[in-house]
Amino acid sequence: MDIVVFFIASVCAIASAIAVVAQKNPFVSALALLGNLASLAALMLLLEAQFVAAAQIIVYAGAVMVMFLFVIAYVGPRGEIGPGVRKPWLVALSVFAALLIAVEIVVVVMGASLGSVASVDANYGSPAAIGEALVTDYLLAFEVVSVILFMAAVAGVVFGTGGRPVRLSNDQVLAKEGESAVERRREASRAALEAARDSTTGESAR
Amino acid sequence: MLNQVKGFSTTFRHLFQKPITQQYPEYKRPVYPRFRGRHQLHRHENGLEKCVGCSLCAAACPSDCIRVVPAENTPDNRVSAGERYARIYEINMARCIFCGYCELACPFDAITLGNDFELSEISRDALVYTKSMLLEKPALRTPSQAVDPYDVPSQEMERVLGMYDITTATNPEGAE
Amino acid sequence: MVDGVILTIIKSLVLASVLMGFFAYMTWVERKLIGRFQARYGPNRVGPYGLMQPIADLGKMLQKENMIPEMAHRKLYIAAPFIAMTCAIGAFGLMPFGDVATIPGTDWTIHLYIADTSVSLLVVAAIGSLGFYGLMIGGWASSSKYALLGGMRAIAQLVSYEVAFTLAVIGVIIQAGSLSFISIANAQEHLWYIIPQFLGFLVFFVAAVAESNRPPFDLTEADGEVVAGYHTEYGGMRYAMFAAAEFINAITLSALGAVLFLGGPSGPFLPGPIWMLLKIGAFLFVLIWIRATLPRVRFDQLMKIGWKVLLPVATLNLLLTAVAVVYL
Amino acid sequence: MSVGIPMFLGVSAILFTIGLTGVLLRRSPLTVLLSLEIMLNSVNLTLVAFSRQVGGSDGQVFALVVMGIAAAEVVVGLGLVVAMTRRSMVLDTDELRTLNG
Repeated sequence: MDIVVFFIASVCAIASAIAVVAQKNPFVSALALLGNLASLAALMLLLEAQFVAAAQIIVYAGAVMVMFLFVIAYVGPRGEIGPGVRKPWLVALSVFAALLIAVEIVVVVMGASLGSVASVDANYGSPAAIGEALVTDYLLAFEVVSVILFMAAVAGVVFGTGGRPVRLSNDQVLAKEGESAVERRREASRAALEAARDSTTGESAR
Repeated sequence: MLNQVKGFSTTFRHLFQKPITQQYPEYKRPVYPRFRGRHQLHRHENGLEKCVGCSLCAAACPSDCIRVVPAENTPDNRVSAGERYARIYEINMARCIFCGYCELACPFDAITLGNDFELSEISRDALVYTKSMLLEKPALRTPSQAVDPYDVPSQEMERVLGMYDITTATNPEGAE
Repeated sequence: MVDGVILTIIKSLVLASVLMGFFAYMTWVERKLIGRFQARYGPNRVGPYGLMQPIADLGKMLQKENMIPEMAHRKLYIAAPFIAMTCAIGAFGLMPFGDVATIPGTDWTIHLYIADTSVSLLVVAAIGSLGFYGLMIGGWASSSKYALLGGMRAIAQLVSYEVAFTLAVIGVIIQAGSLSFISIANAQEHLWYIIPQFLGFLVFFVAAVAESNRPPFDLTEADGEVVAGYHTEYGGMRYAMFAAAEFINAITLSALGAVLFLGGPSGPFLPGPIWMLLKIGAFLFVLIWIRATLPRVRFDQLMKIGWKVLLPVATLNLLLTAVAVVYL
Repeated sequence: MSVGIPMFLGVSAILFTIGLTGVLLRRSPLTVLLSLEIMLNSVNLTLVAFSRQVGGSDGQVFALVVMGIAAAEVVVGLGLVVAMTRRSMVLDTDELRTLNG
């Protein structure tokens, strides 16, 4: 029973991970990652970590991936960029480096004698056990994570709301920079528009 | 906050009140006297059609749903009282907006809008009414219309008319 | 799996079919009740008292054309209603309808719940949050700006209210000291949590109304407005599945409210499942009552209520509960 | 338990490699972030597996902390993507070389 579940879940996890990396459309990639998360949660259940598995689904699937999909939908087709033209040796090098790290991990892990698996009671992996560890031994880590999350939230708001350059009306520009500035601005915006048009037609031609 | 509570109590009271819905196909509310429904073409008393095929109704129609093709009256085939008659007279009821402009435009009072409003069909073609259909008295599709609703002032009608200070000639039989 | 694999499968099937039937007739009850709330009759044409209305609706939906927009992402477009539906039914699966029952005439005992783990509540929350993807995928895959914006609006609403919802539930968890539905229900044997957790209950209820997209928070659907939400491009059975998922979510949240605040399947005289159904029915009645009474909120009001009212109140409730549990 | 801990570690290593390849090869910042998530998740699996091996809840606590940090990382990353979109910059990690903001 366990081995069957493990096999199915791990195959799903690996297949969906490959789909995440290979898909051109980021929306589909994100959905594939969702499948990956679900398979990993199943694997964690096999390791008797119910709380972490449930937290994995709630935190990742319920919050992080929703945010991802939200941004992907916001960005729209501009986010769709394939791997592009790469120098072959660069691709080879990347894959080689990745494989090297994988081999290293496997060697280290297999080389270390793991010994027998500890026997655990029914309380293992329960919310109570984890909660206790979280607010006693790892209180500092817990607090630091909360501070980091808070900072990230502030950063997200700053990035998300700021950034759009303030547009001055022509009168304001006149008062500030004089007559010629308006012309200059008009010229610049026209040039930007041309450039944008060129780039979009170029994109579709490709 | 109190207003919300009031609202909730109002809706809750309605739960025990008898619904005021009028069940349509069983109960038919009489329409107002000037209600504009299905068209009707009229004849003179000697049987000749009033319509002379002048196409003024078609010209007045904002939704362009009337089609008139006139033809000359001949001595052995006299259809209308005038020089010409409408060889084809069609109204597309699917397009008609029942504005009554045709009625206003007609110089001979040949077309009027009646009170029948139950015009649904299951095909669009059936909604193109031909001259013969328009010349007939509209079929009384519902038993309640066997009594002409305009001769019988219902309570509702009396109330509405009363608002405008109009007294109706009450039906001698007082049927309803 | 408390009862073995085969029995669990049977129980799941029974629960799913009962749930679908319950849902179908709740739509009838809802329309009938809203009619009476507004001094109308509601459906009364199909069968006696309109009782065949849900079946007629199903027949109508099945006959409709299954259209797929040309630019749509076909696979995801087709999958989205199924995702919504699966998550809605799946989340209901963990609801307890009692503890152990003996089948009359025999000495077989069965558990009146499909599964109970130490993290049941989290699992329900997890499956419920997976249901969001049905909406988001449906909106995105339609390749229509109305559907996409509707999907994003729906997600923004659900995520905002999820926070207050979870915080309100945590108050109950702290008091009961468990995430398992059975233990939470058992902990309320003497006093329903609606009394000590009244503040939490209010937040829970408002957030649940918003989570299940019911009026006055039904901005995602907004049937009075010109364009519908994420399901603008859906029709026929696919649309029906979205609608069903939404209603089943409302039933699930009612069941959750019944377990967390009204003592779940416990009650005098009557057996557990009946009490559970009664409590769910009470929740649904109030939901329908609210629908018949309150006007829809605006989107900015929705966000304001979620973040500036519910969240602080839920946090206050949590704080009070924690203090009470530690010092009393 | 019939499935050995090393098998979990093997799956985790494969996932890590796939994620790493994605980070190295993809150009879209969104996909890079997604690949990063795969890597973080594979590490989570390792932590949980080791936790099961040792029999304590420490590894699971680590996994939870990693999840929290991952959420923070995604917020900042996506915030950057949104900021770039609002400034109508190209969403291509190869093009974004100058730190001009």
